[in-house]
Amino acid sequence: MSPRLQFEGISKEFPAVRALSDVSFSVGAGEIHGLLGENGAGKSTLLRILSGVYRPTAGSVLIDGKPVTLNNPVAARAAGVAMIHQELQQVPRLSVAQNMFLGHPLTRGSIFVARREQERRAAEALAAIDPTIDPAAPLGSLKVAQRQIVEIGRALLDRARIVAMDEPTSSLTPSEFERLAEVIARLARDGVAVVYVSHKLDEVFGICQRATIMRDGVVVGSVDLAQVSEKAVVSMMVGRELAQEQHRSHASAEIRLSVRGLASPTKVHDVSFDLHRGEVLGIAGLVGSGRTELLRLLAGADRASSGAVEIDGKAVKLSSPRDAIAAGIGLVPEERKREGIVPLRSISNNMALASMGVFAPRGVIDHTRLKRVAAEKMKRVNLRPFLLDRPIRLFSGGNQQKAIIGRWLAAGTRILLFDEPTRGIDVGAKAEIYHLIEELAAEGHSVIVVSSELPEVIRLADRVLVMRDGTVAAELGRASLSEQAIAAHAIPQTEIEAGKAQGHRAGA
Amino acid sequence: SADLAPLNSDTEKDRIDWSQLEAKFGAFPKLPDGTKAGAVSKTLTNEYWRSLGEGYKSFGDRVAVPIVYQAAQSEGDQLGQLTIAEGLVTQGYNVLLVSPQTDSNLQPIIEQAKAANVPVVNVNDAVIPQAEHYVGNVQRDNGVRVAKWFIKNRPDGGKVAIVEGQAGVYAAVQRTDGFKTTITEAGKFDVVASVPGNWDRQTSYDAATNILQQHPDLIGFYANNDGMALGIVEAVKAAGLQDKVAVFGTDGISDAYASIRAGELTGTVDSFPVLTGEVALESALRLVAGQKLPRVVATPQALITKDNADRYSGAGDAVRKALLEDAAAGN
Amino acid sequence: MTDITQHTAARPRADFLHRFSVRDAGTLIGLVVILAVFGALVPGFFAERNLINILQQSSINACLALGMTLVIISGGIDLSVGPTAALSAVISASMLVAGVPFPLAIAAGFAIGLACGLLNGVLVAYVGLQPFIVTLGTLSTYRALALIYTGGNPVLGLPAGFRAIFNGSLFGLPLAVVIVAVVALIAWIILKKTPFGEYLLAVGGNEEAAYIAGVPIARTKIAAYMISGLLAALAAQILIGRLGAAEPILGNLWELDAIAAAAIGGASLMGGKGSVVGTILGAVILGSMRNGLTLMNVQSFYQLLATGLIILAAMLIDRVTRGRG
Amino acid sequence: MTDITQHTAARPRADFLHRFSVRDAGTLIGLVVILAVFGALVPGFFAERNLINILQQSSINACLALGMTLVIISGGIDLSVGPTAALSAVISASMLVAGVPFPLAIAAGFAIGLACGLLNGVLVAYVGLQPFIVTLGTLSTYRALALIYTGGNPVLGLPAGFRAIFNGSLFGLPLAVVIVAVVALIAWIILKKTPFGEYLLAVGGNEEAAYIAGVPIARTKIAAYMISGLLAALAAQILIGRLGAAEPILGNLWELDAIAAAAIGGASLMGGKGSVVGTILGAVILGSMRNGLTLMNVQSFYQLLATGLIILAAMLIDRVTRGRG
Ligand SMILES: Nc1ncnc2c1ncn2[C@@H]1O[C@H](COP(=O)(O)OP(=O)(O)OP(=O)(O)O)[C@@H](O)[C@H]1O
Ligand SMILES: Nc1ncnc2c1ncn2[C@@H]1O[C@H](COP(=O)(O)OP(=O)(O)OP(=O)(O)O)[C@@H](O)[C@H]1O
Ligand SMILES: [Mg+2]
Ligand SMILES: [Mg+2]
Repeated sequence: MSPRLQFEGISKEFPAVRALSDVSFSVGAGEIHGLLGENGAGKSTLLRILSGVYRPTAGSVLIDGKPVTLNNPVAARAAGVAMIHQELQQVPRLSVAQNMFLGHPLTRGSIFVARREQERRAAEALAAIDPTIDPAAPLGSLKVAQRQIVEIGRALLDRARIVAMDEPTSSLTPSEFERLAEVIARLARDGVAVVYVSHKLDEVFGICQRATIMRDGVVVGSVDLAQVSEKAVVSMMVGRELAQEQHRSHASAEIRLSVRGLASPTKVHDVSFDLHRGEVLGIAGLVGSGRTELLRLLAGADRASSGAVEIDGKAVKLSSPRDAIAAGIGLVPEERKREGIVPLRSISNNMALASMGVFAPRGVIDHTRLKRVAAEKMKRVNLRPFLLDRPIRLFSGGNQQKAIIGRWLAAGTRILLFDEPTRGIDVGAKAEIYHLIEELAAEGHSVIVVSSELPEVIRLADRVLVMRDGTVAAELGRASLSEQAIAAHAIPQTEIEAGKAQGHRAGA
Repeated sequence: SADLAPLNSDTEKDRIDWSQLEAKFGAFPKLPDGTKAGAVSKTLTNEYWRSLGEGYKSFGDRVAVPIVYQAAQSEGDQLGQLTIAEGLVTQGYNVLLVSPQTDSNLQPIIEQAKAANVPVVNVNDAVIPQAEHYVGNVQRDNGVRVAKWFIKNRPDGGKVAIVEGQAGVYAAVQRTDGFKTTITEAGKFDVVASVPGNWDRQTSYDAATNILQQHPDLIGFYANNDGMALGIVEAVKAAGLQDKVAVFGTDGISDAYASIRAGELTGTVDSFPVLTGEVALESALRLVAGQKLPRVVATPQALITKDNADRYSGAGDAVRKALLEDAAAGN
Repeated sequence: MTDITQHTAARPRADFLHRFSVRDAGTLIGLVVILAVFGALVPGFFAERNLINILQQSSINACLALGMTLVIISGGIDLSVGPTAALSAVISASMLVAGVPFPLAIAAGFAIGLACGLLNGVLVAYVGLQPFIVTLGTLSTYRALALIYTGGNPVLGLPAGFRAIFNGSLFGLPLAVVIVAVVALIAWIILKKTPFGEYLLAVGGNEEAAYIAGVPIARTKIAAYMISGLLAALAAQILIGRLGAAEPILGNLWELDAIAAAAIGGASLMGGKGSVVGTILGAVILGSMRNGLTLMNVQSFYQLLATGLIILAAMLIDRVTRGRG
Repeated sequence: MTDITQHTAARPRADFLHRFSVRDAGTLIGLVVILAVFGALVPGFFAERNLINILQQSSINACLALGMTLVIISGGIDLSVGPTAALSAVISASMLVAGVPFPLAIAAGFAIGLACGLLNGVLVAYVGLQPFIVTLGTLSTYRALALIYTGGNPVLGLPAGFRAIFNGSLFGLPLAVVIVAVVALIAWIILKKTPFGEYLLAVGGNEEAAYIAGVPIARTKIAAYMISGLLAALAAQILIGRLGAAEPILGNLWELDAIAAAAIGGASLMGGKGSVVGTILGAVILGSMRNGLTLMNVQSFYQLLATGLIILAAMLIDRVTRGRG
């Protein structure tokens, strides 16, 4: 019997970039197949070919042994392919259900959109993962995690023969992942072939049987996950051994940032804490607990309704990002595409945006200096490919993230706020970013890391604040740090009693 | 009324010269009490239409009839002008004087006013085909007069150029045609360019510059209005050809007079908007009083050059007197 | 920088339908304020006859603005509506004058409107040119064609029967008003109830997402321009019915009024957003303003001033009433 | 749907700087084609004198289009340039006629331009209204102010000394051309070499990201509108110097020409993208077209037709030469 899905000699060339060369592998019906690789390895490009968004330069896709022409997304859907895209592909002004049925709406008398029916079916599809999402709500009113769940729900609607998931859990919490895992298992039982892309190896090991590993656009190998260790897979991905690094603290006793009674008009209430020089402070909590909002207050992006902030003992007013930047605070935001990058501008220009004053001391930009600093900072964050004049939108997410970190390094920021710093970022780059954060701390920077990945928090943080409902529910020192402890404080008591949602994962 | 032939104000046979009004219809009649008149014209951004309004006002004051004078916001605002005119019908004026943007944009007014039993007088420029009453000059004649000047004063002939108003506008079409036909028939002249100036000074300046550069031996320009002519004058001066190229405009606005006196603009065809306004309101009120006027009342125009500028630019009554003399003399 | 902070970040996110109607309520309040002011200043402003006048005078702009709204929602703009209307008008009119049966002549006018829209749409959707510049180009082109076709002369003498079609009245309302009301209802249904309406919002809201979801981008955009062309042609028929003549220079500057109505009504020129109800209210705001200023006998320079200030005021009132958002 | 796939997704992505010059090269080819056509059809088109004429006649539009380009890059649009120029012109002119020293009168004109731009910018940046509708409102407002100030009359009799300033020539080029060339150079430096230029591109490219990165959004936008107002005022000074009179109706429809030049030159009305070199080329394309058509003595209807078709052709040539994207 021929496999459900087969890639045969797929190549894809973009001007100046060969994203895929001669990629071949297959996925059987009922198989959950992991697709692994570093940022820029070509995973998304391959899946975009599968879903008809790109056309391959060479090679073909076979479904159930027959070659299929996937010239556009409609053809791909007709061929039985459903896809969850890495970047959320949604229309904020349409409702959840309208987004899920976009392009193939249910109709009455083939004239009117059958709204009710769409909403009913949408609710059904969403129920498996998050029953609280209202299918009639405008998509724009949802949080990122919920929007990602909507994307998943959309793929489930199609009753496809092949479901491709490109980092479906990048914004999800462990408990949401568990429900997704059940859904995926059910799909597999029904004979669907699932291609699953994730940078979270534990997820891949948890649900996939086999995995294909890619590097720089070529297949390095396909493995049976029951037979190999995570370490072996990682070394296939990055082409070298990744040293297992231990947490090292560089915190001093000197208080750099002191926050007292900080509150926002909506989500944050009475938050107080200190941040020391050289310290990495983790902030954990459930989605919606107000972590992003807290960081935005500190970055001056939103205005606080009350509270006081001191830096090095001096009161500062943070009424705009400019104020915050002047005070030495910089935010690496959660939604890179929306809040981070200026897509048409180059890496250098994106990097220099926050420190124009430095690069243009006399009003005119010193481009030689800018180039030099860009080269230096980008080398430090290990940008790949190392093309400083290329528009940033053409880079993978991890490399965009590196450019934004570089932005704050260039601006001489002393307090760095990371919101989900490794969302959508591969193990190699993740290790690099962890390393970078530690180096920054060692140099005397103070860092706050908001993350939904508990292993990440534990790996990085000298101390952890757990937020719940907009306030600090607990402060945990390294000694008392564990996933259990964090979860216990993050989750409202009632839910714990119901025995739900335990962090389940092994360490990084 | 449907049996009325579409009006061509330039050729209509049922017409009378303004100077004949008193002779044929007697002194100004007594009006019903409380008579008030409403008027709408193209735009106040052009002095011509403001002067027309002054004429309305001065005659209104003279016979103690209040007159409301409105105008659209710009020359192209067709529906806005219709809205204004409809407002005037609704408000119960005894007579309407309208100077439409185009030949048809005020057509509904004719019908609405008829239903309300209000006479409508079409004053100058665009001509509503269904209009029962028209007061104004002969548009074509503007061009003809300038052409005649060239024929008389440049007996050797030569190259001439036309700068037209907005494409498709009645006055522009007629004036251009009058000039072109007359001067071509004379035989010795060559119309080397006839290009749009869009009633715009800058566009005309640029067009004239280009034409002069291509035809440095040009002997004259005719422009469809004075604003454009004044732009051309500047282009001619910039090209250093002011002694060789004659420039004519149309309308007789005060700036044109000033320029003629200064020896820059060669001439303009004045259609005496103030006087036109007076005549128009007089005719309209005679209609209100029940007199049966011919369909067209022709208003005066005259070619103004440096020689005669003073004769036509005095106070209202002096001009009236001069024009009555002209009329009596038959030109 | 206070405002910016608020503006870009802490934006309240209310319920979808709720939000939409809040936006329309803002426009409605704008209208009510303007009506109240004129009502207080102008005796007889609220007379039934005058209110009907306002509706009638707003109807042509409303008709165009509905098409414009759909185009704007799709992320485009149509500057060529006036010349499209002119071309459609002169062609219908010359057929009518030549004795062609009414339905055929009207159909020909509509076909011209659709064809003009099709060309705009193809240049935007398939060739990938910018809507503003495409329709700026066709603005001149279509106008020139109308002028060339007629030699610059108006087409006069439309048959009375034809004129009666558009000059009748129904339930005491001028037929033009009724027709535009029906068009508005259809546009509302299209936008709210049909897949095409969703496609418009999706294409204007996030073209890439729409493409990936399988929305026929090009066809959706082209259809929007064709509807705009069709409604321009309809406006042309209404107008020539009213005027009894068709001129090649008809429809000058119509695009600005139509865009203003759509924008006052809440359409975003960035695409993905717009409301049929809002657009109609916007057209009526502009219509009442013209009407009121005329009745007040405001001199034209001051009318122009008032036009500008009222457009700004309508946007401000709307902005204030619905908060920032 | 072949095209769409290409269009939204598989678009070739070349080097950025490279791309920019490719874009400008596309515009340049458009210009060369148009010049070649006119050169073949019109004897003397390539005469030095005529080429200087073309530059001179393009200079005013180029001046406005440069300001427009900056505004468009910031994600806005400025429809009010014509009335801004008119207001600035009549105020400078009446001061000059009243005997105020030239520098003072010119400075007053510039101040008016800046003030008009400031109002536009504040309404866009702080109040958060849509640029199109704000400047549509101020379009009427500024025009009305110019008309009211002058009573609708042109201001005549500008001192010869003043006119000499703008009518002189330098290195055989009309001073107006030299001035605009200098302005273009400054605009190019601003866009390529200053933080402000970077901010414009960032604000137009992704406002939210720019905000987080500390870009002063409101100030950047306001500055763009103020520059546009200032350049409109400069264009006004050049024009009244040339014509010797300032009319309140000066600058009618200037905005369309300026937008067309910017768009032909590669500015995207979605913001974040635009080129000074391209805009200048765009203005010269439009200028050569007007010049060539006049020299060919094309009848006015056909001139209008040619204008429309050439705008479309320029965009098409450009699109074809640089591939899609
Ligand atoms: N449209 C494009 N034009 C040019 N290059 C592209 C384009 N899309 C992707 N690339 C390049 O192709 C390569 C593969 O990218 P792809 O997005 O497939 O990687 P990925 O494995 O999905 O990475 P990530 O884990 O970050 O999502 C990268 O070098 C990327 O920069
Ligand atoms: N529809 C939306 N679109 C964009 N941003 C939104 C939307 N809804 C909420 N937000 C923003 O997302 C953030 C929500 O994050 P919040 O601080 O409440 O939770 P969190 O703990 O950071 O959760 P998460 O893990 O999702 O980041 C807020 O800054 C809020 O302004
Ligand atoms: Mg990817
Ligand atoms: Mg968050």
